[in-house]
Amino acid sequence: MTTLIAILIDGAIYASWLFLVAAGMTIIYGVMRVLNMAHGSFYAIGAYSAASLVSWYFSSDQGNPYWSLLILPACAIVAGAIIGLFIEQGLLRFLHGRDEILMVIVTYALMLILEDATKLIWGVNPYFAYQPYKLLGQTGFGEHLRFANYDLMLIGIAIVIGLVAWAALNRTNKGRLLRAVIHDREIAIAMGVNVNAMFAATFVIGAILGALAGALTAPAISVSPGIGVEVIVLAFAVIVIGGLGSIGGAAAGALLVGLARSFAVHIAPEIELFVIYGVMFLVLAIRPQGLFGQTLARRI
Amino acid sequence: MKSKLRISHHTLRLSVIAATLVLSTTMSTSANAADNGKYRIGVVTFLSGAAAGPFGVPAANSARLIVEALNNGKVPAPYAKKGINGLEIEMVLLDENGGATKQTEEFRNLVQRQKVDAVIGYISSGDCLAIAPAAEELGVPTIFFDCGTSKVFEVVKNPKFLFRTGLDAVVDNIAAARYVAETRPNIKTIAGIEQNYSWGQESWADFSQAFGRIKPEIKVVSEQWPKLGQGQYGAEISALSVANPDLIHSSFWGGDMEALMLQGGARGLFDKKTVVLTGGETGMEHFKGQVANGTILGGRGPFGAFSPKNALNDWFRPAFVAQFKESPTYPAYKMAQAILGLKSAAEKSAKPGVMPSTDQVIQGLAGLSYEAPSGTVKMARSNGHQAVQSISFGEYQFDAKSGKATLSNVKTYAGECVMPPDGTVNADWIKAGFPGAKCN
Amino acid sequence: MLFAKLSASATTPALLLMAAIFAASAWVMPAWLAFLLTLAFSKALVVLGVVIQMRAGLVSFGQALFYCVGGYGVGLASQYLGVSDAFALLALGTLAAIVLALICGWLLTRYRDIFYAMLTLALSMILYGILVKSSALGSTDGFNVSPPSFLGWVPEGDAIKRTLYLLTVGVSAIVALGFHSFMVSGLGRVTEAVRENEIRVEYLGLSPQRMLFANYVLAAGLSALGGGLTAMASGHIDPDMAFWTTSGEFVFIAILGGTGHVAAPFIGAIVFSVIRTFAIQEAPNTWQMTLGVILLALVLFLPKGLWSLVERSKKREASA
Amino acid sequence: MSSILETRGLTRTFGAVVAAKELNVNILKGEVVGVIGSNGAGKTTFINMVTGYLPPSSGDILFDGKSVLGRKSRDITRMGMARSFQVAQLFPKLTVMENALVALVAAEGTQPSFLRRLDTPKRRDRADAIFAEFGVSRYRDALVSTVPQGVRKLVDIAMALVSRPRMLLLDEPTSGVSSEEKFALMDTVMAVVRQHGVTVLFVEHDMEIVARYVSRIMAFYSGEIIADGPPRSVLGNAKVQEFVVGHHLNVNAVLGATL
Repeated sequence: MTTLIAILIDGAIYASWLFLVAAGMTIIYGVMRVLNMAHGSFYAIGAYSAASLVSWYFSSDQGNPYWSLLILPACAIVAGAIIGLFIEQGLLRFLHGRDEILMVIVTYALMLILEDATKLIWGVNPYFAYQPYKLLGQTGFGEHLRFANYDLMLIGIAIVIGLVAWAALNRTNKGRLLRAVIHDREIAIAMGVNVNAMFAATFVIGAILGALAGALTAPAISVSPGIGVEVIVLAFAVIVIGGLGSIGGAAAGALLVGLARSFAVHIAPEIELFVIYGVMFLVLAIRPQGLFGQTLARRI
Repeated sequence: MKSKLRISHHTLRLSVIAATLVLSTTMSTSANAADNGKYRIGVVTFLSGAAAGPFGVPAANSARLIVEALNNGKVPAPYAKKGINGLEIEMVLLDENGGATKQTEEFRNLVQRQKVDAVIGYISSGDCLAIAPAAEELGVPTIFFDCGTSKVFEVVKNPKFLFRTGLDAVVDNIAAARYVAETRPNIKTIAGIEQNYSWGQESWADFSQAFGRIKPEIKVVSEQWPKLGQGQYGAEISALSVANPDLIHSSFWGGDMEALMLQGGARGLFDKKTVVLTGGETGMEHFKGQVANGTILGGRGPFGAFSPKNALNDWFRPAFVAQFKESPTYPAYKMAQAILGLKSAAEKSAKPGVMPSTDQVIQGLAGLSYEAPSGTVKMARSNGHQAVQSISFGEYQFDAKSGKATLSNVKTYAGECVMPPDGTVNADWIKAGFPGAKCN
Repeated sequence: MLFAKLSASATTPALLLMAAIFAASAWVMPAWLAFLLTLAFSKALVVLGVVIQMRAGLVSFGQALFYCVGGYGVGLASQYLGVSDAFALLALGTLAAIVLALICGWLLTRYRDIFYAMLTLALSMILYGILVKSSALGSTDGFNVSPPSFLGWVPEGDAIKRTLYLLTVGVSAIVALGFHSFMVSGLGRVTEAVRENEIRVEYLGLSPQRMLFANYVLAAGLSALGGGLTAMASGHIDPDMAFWTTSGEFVFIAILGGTGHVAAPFIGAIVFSVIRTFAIQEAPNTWQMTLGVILLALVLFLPKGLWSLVERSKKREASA
Repeated sequence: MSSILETRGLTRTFGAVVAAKELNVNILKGEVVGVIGSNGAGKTTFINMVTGYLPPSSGDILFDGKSVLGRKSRDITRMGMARSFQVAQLFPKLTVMENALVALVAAEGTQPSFLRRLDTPKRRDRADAIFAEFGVSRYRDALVSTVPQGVRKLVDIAMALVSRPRMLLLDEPTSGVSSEEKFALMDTVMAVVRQHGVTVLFVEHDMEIVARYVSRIMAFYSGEIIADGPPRSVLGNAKVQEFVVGHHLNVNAVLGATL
């Protein structure tokens, strides 16, 4: 019984984390057709900036500790916006509409660069921002099982971000325009949509989401080199399962992977390593375009 | 006619490209290859990736400190003589990141292109296994200052040029088992959470078997195998909480370890449980009370916080803190003792001021017993190529007021007590009940 | 194209000449360079596998799968089957890879673009996971491969590495010639046609999937050869051979060299090894960044790879 | 004369849209049939279905009396039914010659070898012969992406004929071709197909072209055939004039032009 609860809650927590990581990536792909290999670096940069600022905030111990909960997203937004804008305007702008695979390679190069860049800025020693994680205390289930409220909060945040993204795409004019771009770039251009501006905005939002995922994770981990590379393949798996470019898909993929993984950890820890790829394989073997992806046959 | 012309051009162009490549490599290296009368040491350790922070960089810093101090004759006796045998030491630093195949390539470059006189390095077991045969093949004195795998001298049966001045991982876990058995007699159930790779798998095998041998009645209630560098242990922590063991063993290191302690602590996983971290000493500076007092930490030997009081340590520790603004952890100590081992070996037989020959170095180092900040190092195993040292475990104590972390209830185990004798496989030695172990 | 026709006549002698030069220099070049070239050529064979697929319009981000299978095939055969002959070992490793490719191929060739890239990646990561979990094979530490014999002859000392170098040069030369004729063969050109327009190929009465399948199996075999040679040369194998960043490196080299000519991957591999060696030596803390910048520059300014430099000058001749 | 292509109650729907409704078509060997109809009338859908690119929702397709339902396009091609495309489907980064060579190797019926060269003198000669027939010889070594639209359309049709099909479906052969070139193009094509005695069905918007070359016209409107028969009767048909031709068409003028 406790195990079942544990599986469900762990699954939900891990799923929301996966969703936070994958959301930005899938949005960027959906609009720009860029599968962003450097997304993990955004995650790392978000984590580093948050961790360094939060630990500074507490080391100079003035003010209410709860402010740190606001510092985290603030860092993410600033860091993500800066790096996102920089990369989009400095590089990707010149590559709009290029071959998807080429863009994978370009962003792969970006990843290599950003990995060392973060190292140059923050060094190799770990950063800690554990205070916010402790701040919210814990909730008990059964005799021994306890969860950090901070993790439970992540579930809420993931849901909110998901809903906001959905509403923004479906309930606002800008969002409708964006979907027009996603659906058919040529027509959108013909309609006079400023695609370049759309792309810039999308990439910045995606970068901010990536950084946000990092910033929100920072308090629970020791922020050290390599954390970015770890998340890329995970995020890939999730959005490929869900269907590239679909927010709903990312959510579904995250939930599927999250639950599958926590089930494995509790029931058969040995297979934990394969679960994610296993799921990805099954889904794609049955539904090549992913859960929510749509196939478009070529007109001849 | 015209096509002939093209062919020749085409052929030419291909050849030219290749030729220039080959030349460029040889040329650009001739400078390095030049023998400048300095004693060149290749130092290989993680400068990037997850292992850089906890291990690689402290080790590299320690190497910089020691080499500089030796060159200025700043190291106290018996190492007051400048450099190595009076010759200035030149250090060539390389990143260990990038996989074993690449490391074998770089190792050969170090020896054959950069013409180093000795190589000190390697943290990753995989790299050590790959380098070991190459070291013997190329015949250059090679000192593994860390790598925990017990297979090194299984791969190279009777080593000539290969040395290891540090202990291997089996020692950590046998000592840990003894320490727990002695200090926590009423433990019934144990669980392990290990990184899912060789290090973690071997550590858990050694510990669970050793502890099971010492206390046959104990029961393993959970094994968790998160992937290396996962960073998030929510599900694993829940699983451990549900299993609710008396003791949790972990061979986690670096960021993973600190993250685990943080997340587990915040979720009360460690309340009323004993935790043993075989590599915990590297975290002492960072834990800052995130880890419950009484957590059992190991330092892979008499290093870092476990290091003894002696003249060398009285110089080394403050010097390191002064230069790098943090106290030296075990990788720093291990690097220091590797370099000092090389120095004393080279100076044992070579005439002062002369470049020591390879033979002088390897003969000097084999079976040598020398002083280091961590105390006396005896090259007593694997025909004098594997160091024997004591290993200590202790309990973490954090004083919130002073913000200082200390160790209490420290127990030290002589190498003879926890090291399998030459020619025995660890698992067999443990199963047999540690025959011939000399414990005081 | 015109270029292909032109080089058809020119390339074969050129390749033979190059092979001869490299083989001859085995006795004069420094050992470290011979080793560097051994690994570079082995890599180039794997990269050829990537290139074949690129010519068919597919990018594999999991070619390390077959690199690793080839390596482990050699390692396991010499460890557990007691096979010591280099040629037999290579054959076994390659065979293993081809069998695996026959299984994976039917699934993978249903996919294109990103999905193909991601699925190949997933496959290699599954193998990685399996190897990490098998402590009998040394888990992440992998295990060492003892130096092979050559048709009954067991070289000593330096001769071992030199023979391996010569073997690698020999295999590379044969593969290069074969690959060059493949590029102008029926299948070779039709796979290009598949890249250009699958619908037309289908309506011509051919199955694009079948072409890609054959192509995929061929690529697997080549990559396994590279893996096997690497295993024998470096004397060590571990699961990192299958990790996705390893595949990334192969794609990197493919881009670096270009897909225009059989020599391109070899040039790419050599340049890559040289660049990396010196990047690591001169900038031990920022060598990844150096590689990243170079890759970016290539994609932006030299999209057809280093080979396009040669091609360009050839065009000039042709017009002259 | 016996029928070569027959469809029975052929229907295809896209969601609510009915692209083809109960189509019963019977085409006899040697006929040259023109298909007219405004955009979205279901002409291309019809061709896509009979060539196996698009599975019908219901109904049956018989080629030479054999059902081709559920067969792949490549099998149908091998059975002897080839097609050309509205937008020429070629290999842009290959030369015209290489395009032809690929078509030739495919027509040989064996799987292409990975050892033997694609570019053999034998195939080259055949390709040159075809280029001569279609009058595109001077483009043989040009990249397809660089040749004019009209040439591409010709090459596209030539590729379809390489496999010596017994029936050829031309999807708007003159679309994207300047009105001056149109007749020249059609003359070339029709000359070749007549020589090989190929049954032809082609979709066309230009009434003059249709009237000039066909012996029979089928008029499509919103997925149905509203008229089928000799040009005069079909073009004279009031419904056809209202829904397909759009304006009141002077049949005699059009047909006269063809005399």
